[in-house]
Amino acid sequence: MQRIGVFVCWCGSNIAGTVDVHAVAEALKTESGVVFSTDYQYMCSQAGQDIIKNAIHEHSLTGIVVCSCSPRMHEATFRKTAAAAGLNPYMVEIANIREQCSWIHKDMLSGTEKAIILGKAAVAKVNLNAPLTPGQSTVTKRALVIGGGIAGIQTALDIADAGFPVDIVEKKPTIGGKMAQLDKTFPTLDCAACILTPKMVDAAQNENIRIYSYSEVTEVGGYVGNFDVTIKRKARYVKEDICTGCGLCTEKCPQKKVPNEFNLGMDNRRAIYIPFAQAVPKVATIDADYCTMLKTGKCGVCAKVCTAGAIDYNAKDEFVKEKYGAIVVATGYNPISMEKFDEFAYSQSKDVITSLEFERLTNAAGPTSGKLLRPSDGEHPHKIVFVQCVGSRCENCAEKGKEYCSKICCMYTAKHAMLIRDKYPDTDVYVFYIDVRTPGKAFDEFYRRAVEEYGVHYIKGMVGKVVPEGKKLLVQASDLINGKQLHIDADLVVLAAAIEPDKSARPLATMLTASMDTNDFFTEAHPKLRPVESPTAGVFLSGCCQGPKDIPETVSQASAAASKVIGLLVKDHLTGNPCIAQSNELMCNGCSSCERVCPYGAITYEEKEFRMPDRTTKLRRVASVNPAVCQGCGACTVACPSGAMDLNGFKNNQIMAEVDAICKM
Amino acid sequence: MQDVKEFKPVIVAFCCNWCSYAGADLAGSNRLAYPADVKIIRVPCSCRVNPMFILRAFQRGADGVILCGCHPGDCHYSTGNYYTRRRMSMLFSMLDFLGIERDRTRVEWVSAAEGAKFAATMNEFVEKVTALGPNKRLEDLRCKQ
Amino acid sequence: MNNTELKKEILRISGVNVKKCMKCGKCSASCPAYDEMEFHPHQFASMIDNGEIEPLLRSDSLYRCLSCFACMERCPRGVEPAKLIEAVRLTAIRKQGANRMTADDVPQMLDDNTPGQLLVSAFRKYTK
Amino acid sequence: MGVIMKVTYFPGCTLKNKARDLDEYGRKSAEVLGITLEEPKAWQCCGGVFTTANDEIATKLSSVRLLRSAKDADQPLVTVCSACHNVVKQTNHAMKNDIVFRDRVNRYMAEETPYNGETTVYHYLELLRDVVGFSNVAMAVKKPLAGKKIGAYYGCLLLRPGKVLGMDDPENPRIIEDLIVALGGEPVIYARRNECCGGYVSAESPALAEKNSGKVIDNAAAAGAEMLVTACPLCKYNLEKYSSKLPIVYFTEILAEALGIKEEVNE
Repeated sequence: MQRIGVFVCWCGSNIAGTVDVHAVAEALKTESGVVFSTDYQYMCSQAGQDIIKNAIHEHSLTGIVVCSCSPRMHEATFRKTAAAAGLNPYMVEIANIREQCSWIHKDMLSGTEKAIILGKAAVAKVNLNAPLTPGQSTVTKRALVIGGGIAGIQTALDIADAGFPVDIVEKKPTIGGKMAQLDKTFPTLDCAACILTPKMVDAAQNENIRIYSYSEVTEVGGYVGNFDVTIKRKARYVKEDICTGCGLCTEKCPQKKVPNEFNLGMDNRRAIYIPFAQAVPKVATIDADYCTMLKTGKCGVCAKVCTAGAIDYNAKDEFVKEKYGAIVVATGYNPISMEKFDEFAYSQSKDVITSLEFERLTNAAGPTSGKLLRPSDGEHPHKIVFVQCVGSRCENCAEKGKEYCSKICCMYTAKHAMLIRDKYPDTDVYVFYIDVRTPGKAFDEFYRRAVEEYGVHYIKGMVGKVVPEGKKLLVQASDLINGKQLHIDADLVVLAAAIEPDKSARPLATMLTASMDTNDFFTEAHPKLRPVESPTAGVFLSGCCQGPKDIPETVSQASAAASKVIGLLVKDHLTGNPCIAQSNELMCNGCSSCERVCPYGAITYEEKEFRMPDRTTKLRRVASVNPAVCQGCGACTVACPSGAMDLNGFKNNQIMAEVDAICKM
Repeated sequence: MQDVKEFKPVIVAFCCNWCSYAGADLAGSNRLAYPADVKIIRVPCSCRVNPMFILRAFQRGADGVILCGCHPGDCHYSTGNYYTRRRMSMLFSMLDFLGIERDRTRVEWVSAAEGAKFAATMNEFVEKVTALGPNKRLEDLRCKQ
Repeated sequence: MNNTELKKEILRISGVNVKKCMKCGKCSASCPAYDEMEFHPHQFASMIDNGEIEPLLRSDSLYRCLSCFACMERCPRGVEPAKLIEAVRLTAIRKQGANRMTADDVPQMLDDNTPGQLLVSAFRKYTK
Repeated sequence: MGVIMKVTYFPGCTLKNKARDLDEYGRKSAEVLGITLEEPKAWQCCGGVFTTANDEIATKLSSVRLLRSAKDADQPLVTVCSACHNVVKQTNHAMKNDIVFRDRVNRYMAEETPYNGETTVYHYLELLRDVVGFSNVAMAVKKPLAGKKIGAYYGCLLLRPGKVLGMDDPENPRIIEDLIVALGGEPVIYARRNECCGGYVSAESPALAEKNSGKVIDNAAAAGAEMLVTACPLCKYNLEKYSSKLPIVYFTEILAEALGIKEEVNE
C-alpha cells in the first residue's frame, strides 16, 4: 500500500481563482492511499518545495500527487524535489488543474469538481506507480561513416578534429564521390577538385581517420553507443599497403577496352586502374570482370611490371568486425537512368548526354581534356540545348521518374550554360525550363547573370521530342511565353536527369533499422528540429541520402551530423529514459507482433530456459527490449496479443485506473 | 424526489504527450474554453492507447471517448499515429457493430500549435455526445457502486 | 449550359484532373499537329480549368488533334490532354446538326488507295 | 511446326479489301508458325479510333461483342491492324478496369453473363514475341532478308497509351526491330518511328498528313533505311501518298517472304 501525499497549488489566483483549492485538498484526503493533503500558494517556489520535502520525511510518503500546472511545465521540478528528499522521482504524478481546468472554466463549481476528478485520477495512478531507474550503457568512442563523398569526408574530418577516431567505408576504390567528377561548382565557379582534393588528402593523413575503400558494410548489430558492424573489404588484388600508386601497371595492362566509369563510359580504362590522378587511397585496383589473368589465368603483365610486388591475384574478400558508438549514413545519390525517356533519344545518339556526362566533358581531366567536343564526331558544338526536369516532378511516371524536385539541376544547368558562353561565345545555348528554382545564397543572381550577361536563351517550356537526323539533333519544344512550337537543330542536347538515392541505401536502411520514405531517402527524426538524426538512436544522416542537396547544404549537414556524433561520443555513459517497454517473459508467446511494429528495432527475440510447474525446463522464444534503444512510444504494448508487453510509467493498469477514476462508476 | 438534472456527459480524452497534450495546454494558455466534462489522460503516443482502454471507459459509464495524436507524418515516434489510425478504424467498426453510435468516438490530429483546434474539437465533440444522451449500451452494471 | 456546367461536363466525360497540370508545356512540345491548331494541348488544360470553354468549342483545333496520344504518353503529371480535346470535341458535335463531315464529303476524299479505315475513323471523329 | 495455339482472329474492315496483303500474308505465316487463326462468323468494324470519353458506349459495343466471342471460344483474341489493336485493347482495358462503364455496357448488352474484360488481346507481333517466340520465328526462316536495311514504323496506335496497351516501351520500342533481326534483316532505328503519320486527319487536312509523313520518311531515309514496315493500313496509305522515297510494306509481308511463302500467297 502506498503512502501518498497530495499537494494542491494555488498558482496565485491562476488556479485558486476558479478552483476551490481547499475543497480539492479535502476531497482527495479520503482517496485510497492518501495520508497527507495540503494546499499552498506557489508549490513550485522554494517554500512550496520544502513543504513537499518535509511531508515526505514526516509522513514517510512513498508517492506524491501535485495538482498544479501542466507536467510539461514543472514535472521535472517536482521530480527533482522528490529525489532530493530521497524519493524515487518516478513516484511523482501531476494533475494538470491549470491549463486543463482553471484557465478554461469560468465557474468555481464545475472547475472544482473537475479538479477533484483529475486529482483522483492522478492518485489512482500513483497507487500503481513503481520506482524506476534509468538504464545506463557505455559508449564506444569510435564513429563509422558510410560513404566517402563530400558528405562523408566532411563528417569524418569534423569528428576526427574533435579527437575521436572515425572509419570511412567507401564502396568505390577511392573516396571523393560525385564531387570528384564535377568540373566547377556554383555559384562561385571554383573548381571542384581544387576544393575537394585537399579535403581528401586531409582525411587520408588524419591519424584519427581510417579509410576502408573498396569496402561495404554487410552487417550491423547492437544499438546506440555499441554498434557491431561487419565490413566487407572487397578483393582489389593489389596490396594496399605496398602499392605506391606509381601507375605503371595501369599503363602496361593489355586490356584496354574497359568502360571508364569515372568518365561515365565516355572513354576506356585498363583492367587494372586508379580511378583518377588524385584518388585516395592512391592504389591500383584490378577489375575482376575484365582482368585476363583472373579470368583465364594467362597474362600477369601487371605483376611483372610492379617493382613493389603489390599484385596479388589470389586475394579474397575479407571481413572485418568493428565496434562503433555512432554511425553516419552518407551514401549519396545517382542520376536516374535515361532509358525510359527515349523521346529525348538518349539511347539513339551519343550527342544526347546527361548533365553529369557534361561535367566530365568540360573537365580538364575528362575524356576530351576539357574541350567541349561532341562525343559522336569530336566536333565543336555550336548549338546546345539543355532540358530541365528530366524525370523530376514526374507524378504520372513513377516507374520512369521521380515525383520530387531534384533541387540541384536549375543551378548546375545555369552553370553549364554560363561556362559554355564564357569559353565559346560563338555557341548558342538554349535552356528549356518549367520553373527556375534558385533559392540559395547568391543563386538567383547567378542565374540572372547567365541570362543577362552571358546571353543564355532561357525558354519556358519543355522539349517533347529529339530527333537525331544526319549530324543534327532536331529538337521539338514548346515556347509557352510566345505561344510557339520551336524546332531547333542542335549539335548537343544535355538532359538534367533527376537524382535518386544510391541503390545501396535501401539494404543499408534495413540493416540499421533506420526508416526511409517511399523514394528511398532516409527519414530524419524530425523534419525541422532533428534534421540530421535518423529516428534510430545513434544513426545520423549526412548529404543526399536524406534528400536532394547541393554542395553547400551537404557540407552544412555533414558538419551538423558530426556535431551530433561528437555530442554522443563525449559521453561515457548514456542514461536512458526509464519509461520504456518491458516484456513479461512468462506471458510472452514469441509471436513477433511487437517486433514488427517497433520503429526503432528495439525488440529482439531470444531463446530462454524456463522452469515449468512440473519441474522440467523448457526452451521458449521470448521478446526482449533493449533499454538503450526503446524510446517508450508504446506501439508494441497494443500490438501484443497476450498482454505481456507493458510500458513503464504508463502501464496498462495505471491508465485503466485513471479511466476508472474519471468515469467514477 | 430527485430533480431531473441536466445531462452532463463523461468524456475521456486520450492525448499524446508531444502534440495533442501540448495543444490542450495551449488552449488553456489562450483561455479557450471547452466544457469541464472533458478529462484528459496523458499517454506518450496515441499508439499507446489500447482499444481496451476505450472499451473500459464505456463500460465504466463514459459517454464519449476521444483520442488525439500528432498529425500523420509528424509523430514524435515517426509511425505511432499510423498504427493508431488503423487500430481505431478497426475498433470503430466493431463499436458500430455493437451499436455504439459513431459520434461517441473520435480520432483527431491536433498539433502542439493547434490550441484553437483542440478547444473547437472538444466543444463540437461534447455537443454531439450530449445530443446522443447517456451511453447505456456498453455500461457494465456490475461496475455500478 | 454555362461555362461552369460545361467545365464540369467536360471533366466528367474526360475523367481528367486538370489541377494536376504543372504548365510545363511538354504536351504541346510533343504535338505533331501543333502548327495546325489555334489552341494547343496545354491551353486546353488551362482554359478548361479557367472555364473558358466556348472558344474551344468553336475552334477547328478540335478536328486537328490526331488522337496520337503523344501528349498523354509524355505528360509528366498524368493530365492526359488528348482526353480533354476528345471531350470538348464530343460536346461540340453532339449538338444537333453539328456534324463536321457528311456522306457528301466522301467522294472528294477518295482516291484509288484510300483505305476504309480512313473513312471509318474520320466519321468516328467528325460525326455523331 | 505443330499447332501451338488456336486463336480468335479479327481482321477488321480494311484487311478485307485495301489491305488484303496484311491479312493474307499474316494468315499464311501463322499457319507455318503453328498458330491457327479462327475468324469469328460475324464481326463488325471496330470503328477505327477509340473514343476516350468514358460516357461513350455505343461506339465501343462492336469491340465488346468481339471480345466476348473470343471469351466464349476460350481463345485469346488476335488483331493485326494497329488501329483495331488499339481500339479493341483499350475497350478491353475499360471493361476490365472502369466499373461504371463496364456495368453500363453489360446492362445494355443484356447477355446472360456479364463480360468483365477476361479476354487476352494480342497484337500479331505480340503473338510472335510472347507465344511463338522470336527465336522460333528465326528458326522457321527459309529465306533470310539478308542485308536488307529495314526501318520499323510504329506510328502512334501500336504503342500508345503505353500503360493501357502494354505492348512495348512507347518511347523506345523494340518489338518490330527484334522481328526484323529474327527474319535476318538489319533494323534501322530512327527517332520518328513512333511519331504520327497524320492519321485520319488526312481526310480533312491533307497538308498536315503530308508534313508528318514526309518527316517520318525523311528521318528514316537519313538513318539509312531502305524500306519501312508498318502494321497499319492508314499509315501505309499516308506514307505512300506523300512520299515515294521509300517502299512501305506490311510487316506480314516481310515475314511471309522470310518464311519462304510469299509466292504461295500470291498464287
